[in-house]
Amino acid sequence: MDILFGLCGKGFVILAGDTTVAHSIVKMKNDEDKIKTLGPHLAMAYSGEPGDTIQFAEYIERNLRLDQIRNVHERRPEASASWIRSSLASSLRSRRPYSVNILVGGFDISSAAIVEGQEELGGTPKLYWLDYLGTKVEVPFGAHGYGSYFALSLLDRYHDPNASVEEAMGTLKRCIDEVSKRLVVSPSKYKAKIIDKDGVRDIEIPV
Amino acid sequence: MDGKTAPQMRHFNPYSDNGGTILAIAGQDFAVIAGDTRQTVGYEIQTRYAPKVFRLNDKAVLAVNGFAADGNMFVKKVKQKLEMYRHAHAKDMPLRAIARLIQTMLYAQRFFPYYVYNILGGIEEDGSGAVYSFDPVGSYERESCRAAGAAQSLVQPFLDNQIYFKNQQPIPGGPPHPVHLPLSRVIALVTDSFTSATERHIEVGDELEMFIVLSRSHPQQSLDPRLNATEVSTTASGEKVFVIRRPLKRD
Amino acid sequence: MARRYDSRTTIFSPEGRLYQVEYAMEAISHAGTVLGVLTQEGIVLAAEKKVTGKLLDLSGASTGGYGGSGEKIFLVNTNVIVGVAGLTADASSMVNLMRLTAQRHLSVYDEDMPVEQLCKRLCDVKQGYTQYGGLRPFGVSILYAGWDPHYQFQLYHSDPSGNYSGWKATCIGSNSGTAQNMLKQHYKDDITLEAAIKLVLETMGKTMDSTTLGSDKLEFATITLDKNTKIPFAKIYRPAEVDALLKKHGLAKSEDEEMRS
Amino acid sequence: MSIMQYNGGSVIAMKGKECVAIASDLRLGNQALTISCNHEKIFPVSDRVYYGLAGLATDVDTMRQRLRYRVNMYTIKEEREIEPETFARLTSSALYEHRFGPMFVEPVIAGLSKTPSGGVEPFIAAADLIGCLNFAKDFVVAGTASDKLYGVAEGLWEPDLEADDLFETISQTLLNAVDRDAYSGWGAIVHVITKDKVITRKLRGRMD
Amino acid sequence: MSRSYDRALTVFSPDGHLFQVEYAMEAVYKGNCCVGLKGKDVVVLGVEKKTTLQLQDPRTVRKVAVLDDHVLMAFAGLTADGRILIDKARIECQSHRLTVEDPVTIEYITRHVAGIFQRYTQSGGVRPFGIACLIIGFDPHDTTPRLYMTEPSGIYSAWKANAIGKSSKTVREFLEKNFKDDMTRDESVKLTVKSLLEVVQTGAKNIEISVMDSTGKVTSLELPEIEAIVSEIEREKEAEAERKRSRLAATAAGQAAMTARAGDAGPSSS
Amino acid sequence: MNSLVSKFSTNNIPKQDVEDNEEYSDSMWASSAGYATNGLPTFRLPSLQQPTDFLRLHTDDHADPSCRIKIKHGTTTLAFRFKGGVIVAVDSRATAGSYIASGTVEKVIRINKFLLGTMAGGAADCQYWETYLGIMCRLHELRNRERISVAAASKYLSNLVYSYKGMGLSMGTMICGWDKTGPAIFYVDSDGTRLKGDLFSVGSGSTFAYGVLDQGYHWDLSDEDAQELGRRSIYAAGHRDAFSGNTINLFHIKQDGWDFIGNYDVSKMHYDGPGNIPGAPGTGYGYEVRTNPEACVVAD
Repeated sequence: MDILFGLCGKGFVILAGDTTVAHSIVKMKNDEDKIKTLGPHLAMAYSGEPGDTIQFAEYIERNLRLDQIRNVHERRPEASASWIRSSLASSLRSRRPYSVNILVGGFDISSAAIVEGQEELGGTPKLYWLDYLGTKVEVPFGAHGYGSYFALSLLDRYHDPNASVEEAMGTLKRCIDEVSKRLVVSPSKYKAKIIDKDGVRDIEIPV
Repeated sequence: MDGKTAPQMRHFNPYSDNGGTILAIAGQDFAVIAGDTRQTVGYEIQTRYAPKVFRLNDKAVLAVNGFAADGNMFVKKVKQKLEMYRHAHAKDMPLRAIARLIQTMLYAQRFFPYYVYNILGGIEEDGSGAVYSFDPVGSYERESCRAAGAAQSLVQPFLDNQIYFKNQQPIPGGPPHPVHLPLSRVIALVTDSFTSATERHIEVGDELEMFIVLSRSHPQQSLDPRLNATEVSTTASGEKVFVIRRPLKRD
Repeated sequence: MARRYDSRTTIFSPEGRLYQVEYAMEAISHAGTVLGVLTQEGIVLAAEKKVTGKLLDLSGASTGGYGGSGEKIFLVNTNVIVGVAGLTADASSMVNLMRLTAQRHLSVYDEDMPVEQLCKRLCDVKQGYTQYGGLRPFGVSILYAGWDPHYQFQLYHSDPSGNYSGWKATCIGSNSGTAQNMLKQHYKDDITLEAAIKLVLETMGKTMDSTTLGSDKLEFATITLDKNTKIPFAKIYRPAEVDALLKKHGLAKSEDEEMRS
Repeated sequence: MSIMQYNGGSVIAMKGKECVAIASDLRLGNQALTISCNHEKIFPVSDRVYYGLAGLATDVDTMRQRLRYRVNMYTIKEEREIEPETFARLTSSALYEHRFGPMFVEPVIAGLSKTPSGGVEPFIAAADLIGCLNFAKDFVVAGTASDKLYGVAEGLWEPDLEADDLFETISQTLLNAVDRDAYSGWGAIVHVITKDKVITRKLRGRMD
Repeated sequence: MSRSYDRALTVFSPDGHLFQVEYAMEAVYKGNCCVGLKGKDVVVLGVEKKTTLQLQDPRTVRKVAVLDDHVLMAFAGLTADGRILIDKARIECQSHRLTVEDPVTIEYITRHVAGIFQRYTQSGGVRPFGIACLIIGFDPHDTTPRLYMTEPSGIYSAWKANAIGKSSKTVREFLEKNFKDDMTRDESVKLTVKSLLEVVQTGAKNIEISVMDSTGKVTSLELPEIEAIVSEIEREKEAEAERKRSRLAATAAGQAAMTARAGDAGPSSS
Repeated sequence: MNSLVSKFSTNNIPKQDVEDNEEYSDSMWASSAGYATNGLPTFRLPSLQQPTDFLRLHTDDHADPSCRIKIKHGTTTLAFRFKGGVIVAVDSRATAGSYIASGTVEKVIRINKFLLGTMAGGAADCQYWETYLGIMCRLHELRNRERISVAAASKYLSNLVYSYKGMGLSMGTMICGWDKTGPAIFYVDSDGTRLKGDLFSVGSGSTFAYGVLDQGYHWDLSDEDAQELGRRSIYAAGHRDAFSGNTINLFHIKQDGWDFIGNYDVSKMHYDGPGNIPGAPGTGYGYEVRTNPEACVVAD
């Protein structure tokens, strides 16, 4: 039942996820952060089979942290996402695959990602949609869970890749509102993180 | 209770798939309805000549595909009703009425469907060529061309391209795509479609049987002799129905 | 019994030294010089060939392949070339390992392997050969020249002990001291690629035993960025191109010299 | 729903006169839901060999990585570009390695092979998901629209098409076939490989 | 088993020595000197580093390694061995977090490193690591500075201050003399620099200082900062020397006076 | 279960023991050569304990793709009420498995000049019953000398299909019209649900339509904006849902009956939009087309 959204704007990417953890008919918790910070400019939102999600997320978190301590520089979002994909793909053919769906949001600050004429942005926002099979695709916006069935068409209509943070949060709000309006068991609370040249931080979802 | 008293087959399966493909194309004042004659079950060919296309009257031809036994029975019943209609009204049932009749006949079997895909082709009361296609429980629509059966997915996109000119831009400044194709072109397309389908589908082949219904308003009232067509219409004054038979690959 | 000696290949001497490693380094100081110079626009690599001879068949290098003669300078991945000094057989084994490592990285991360990471990975292997029994250290020093989007152009030097470090310009192999001094004198931080090529050729000319330079004794390569695509482009010069380059810089042996030799 | 249909997508390759063409749609779906309309399934091996992979997207990615690994090692060691025939065999054996737990992809390969006389010979091949190769003289297809592709290609293809005509034929074949397939479409991309260059064009396909 | 005995490089000598381990220590003594020192709420690592050569890229010359957000390590000995060991320790740090969520304690990671050291003194076919390490940091949820040292033999121990590498004995003696408990940050840094100056002749440019405070923040001192400290120390030394000289003079004068007096009083045993 | 239901149900359950010869079946209310119809149509059933299981086994292609009889599925339909009447918009795709069986399906069934029914689920079920509903509405008019209300018509249909509940009918329709009470929409499905409402979307692509519809909807929309919203919402579903698309049929019901606004190609909407008509954005609806027009200039 988890719902995740991700969208890129001008010089940033926003990830959002609901905060509900449910077991059977019970809400076990309603302030769970389903977005993990994986690096100075990298975060991932995850959903899927309970247990698998957090186990996989922590596995990824620690490995990418190790990778960064070893290599000093941070790995580029594309490479990190590819590595996560490889992990999922090899898990798929293992004895017990992880069943986790992921949105990876990152901000690429390497020299190759600085767009000519837009140096002040300090790089390029990146968003990757990954599913439990290890499918990976770069998208300007993405969603997982039942939310995607409502949000993707809405984002087709309203998303602007050159949006300011306020505009993007407005669009995110639309997605959340739409899900609240239409989804049978819709989560009550969401948390969002923004990733830009200054790093990863929480961002308040407008009421 | 009931379950104990009335024994039943666990998997009652009265259906079988007999392969083959049917196809109909409507022109401005004609219709071509065609089918191959191979009848298969699985990888076996039961017969190389099992007609799938039937003349209903001088302006309507029905092609049936799917489960041959259901199909044959269905055609028989349609013919029966048309005969009764002729007795009651002293005229042949118009094409669009036949279409609706087929719908209700199919839908009457909604909970025990005929496993048949029907395509009805012929001439409407206004003299235009028409094709009606049906699903097994009777949903139908009028179209210009339709393929059904084993090789429908092979033939239909080809027809989309050649008949509806899908994905083709007319040459800028040139003439627009014609709405209706001439008969000769249609016959060639039908033949091509079946040769292609025979190449790539094991359930299609042996012989092509093609019915051509000409409206009274069609400029020629006979076919090019080179086509080697047989006329099967019953009256001299009404619409003309012809059959053309062509061999297909038998491997 | 033989194993007993085998397994004692790399052990500490009473003074805490690893003689095997030191001997391996010694071997390298006799090997053909390899020289690398880093600039903002790219890296220049040149190497002195030791295997020369009139009957050596070099037609392979002049027609197909990447250029060079497959002795000193190798393409590892689209973003990395290396120059090796030391035991040629050890070097081929290392180059093969590098290529596999780079490809494995490409598979998992979908990016060209960052240069330092590749260098470090290979040094880890080299270190292993100094610590585990039954093995002798690799008798090769390597110059890695490459580009990645993290640190742009980079030049690394690694030795048999498994140490490595980054350089602006450096040299391995015989006479490396002389070359190092020359580089120190002439290198500037804002050196252009063109100037670096000249510097490399001149330095090679001074360090190599022979008085003249020619494609029979010299391998030469550059790695630069494609202006449009910003993709690294490694060019290992074919013998004819090396000669043309030498001529351009006035370092080629003159016709009569050639006649004499 | 078959696992081969999970993400949708189709690929086709055709032979022409001293040229070959390979084309695919651009959809990436999650069953009925379309996730991306910009998902390429055709990858270059060299300037004259391309291949496409239809099937489960994760395996397409994995297979692409594995083939790239092998081709790069081949190229760097052999110091020459791989021939299309060789690449086909390589693909086949890479697939057969997973005989008892297959990768859910069907490859389509198109390239120009060099003849001893210095000319080029068009080459196409396809394989099933465990690597059984099919060398065709006309065209090969794979993916959710393969039956539709067969039908249209059988009707439109002719031998010895020039590059321009081949482009038109493969484009028409692909577009019309995927328009009858719910899981393929959303734009298309075509590569025509000729002696001196590769022409790559994106097609305006139906977006539903 | 017999095989691994056969192949063991490190075996007891008849008189009970593990020569390879002892020789490995020799390699450590050849390495750069490292000093670790605990203050009241800081812990400092000081390293002697070789001068970066003119054409060398200073980025690639790193002497102090981050093991995890709260752990630093410096080593003396064979550089390549050090890199391998650091890598193993880093993996363990992340692996520990993955399995038990908590970060490693400084003692835990030291014990882990020491365990690796030990394995390489006993396993077949390997030589010991030719390095010694200083590991510093703060335990999670704790503000007590920690400093540990490990050696090739697999020994590890906690210290208030210690040194490894070249002339470590001299430096350790110096530290023993000058260490005070509960030093402030500045005092700790100064003492570290001072102790290094015992062996580093070339001054500030060959000294690298990393300070970790109780928030876990790591600061690497810039060259000018170190230079300032060095010159301060030099000034003090001079002043001290001056004082000493004057005191010596005074003493000498006093002694002279005493001798003169003693001469009067006759020989004594003072 | 079904036998129990049939025993105790108060609904008008169809006769199950119809003669084997189905040509006398009452389902044939169309003029079957002069035989008139009486009452509810009846249907032939296989002589089995569980006729519905039989049907499911052979026709439900979502549970088992290999089953033979593929009934057409997949759809997006929507209808909403606003101050200017009712907008009805539908796509035109019919799929059998992954094959797009038709791209020209009329999914709006014109019951009469004031009533429209939409089609989702089994095509035949909708076509048949809504045509049947048309007959009933006409009879109502003849008997009562006034037009049937939307409520009554939808209730009639609801009762009709509810009597077949559990038999495997599949229908999700919106009966839309204008009666004395003004514009009205009722959602009716084969489960027997009947809902009055302002805004509904039905079919596999409905969630995508809702995403756009909800965000743009308010009561005071102008006629043009309302039509645009309907068009844009069906496009959204056509674009994202594999089983919806091809063309959009748009209807507007006003006081004097429904108007057919137009038929729009979904792909053309993506690239070019509906053209220069009021309410339209003037460009294509497609995300790429909207946000990065330069990149979308491609050859064909």
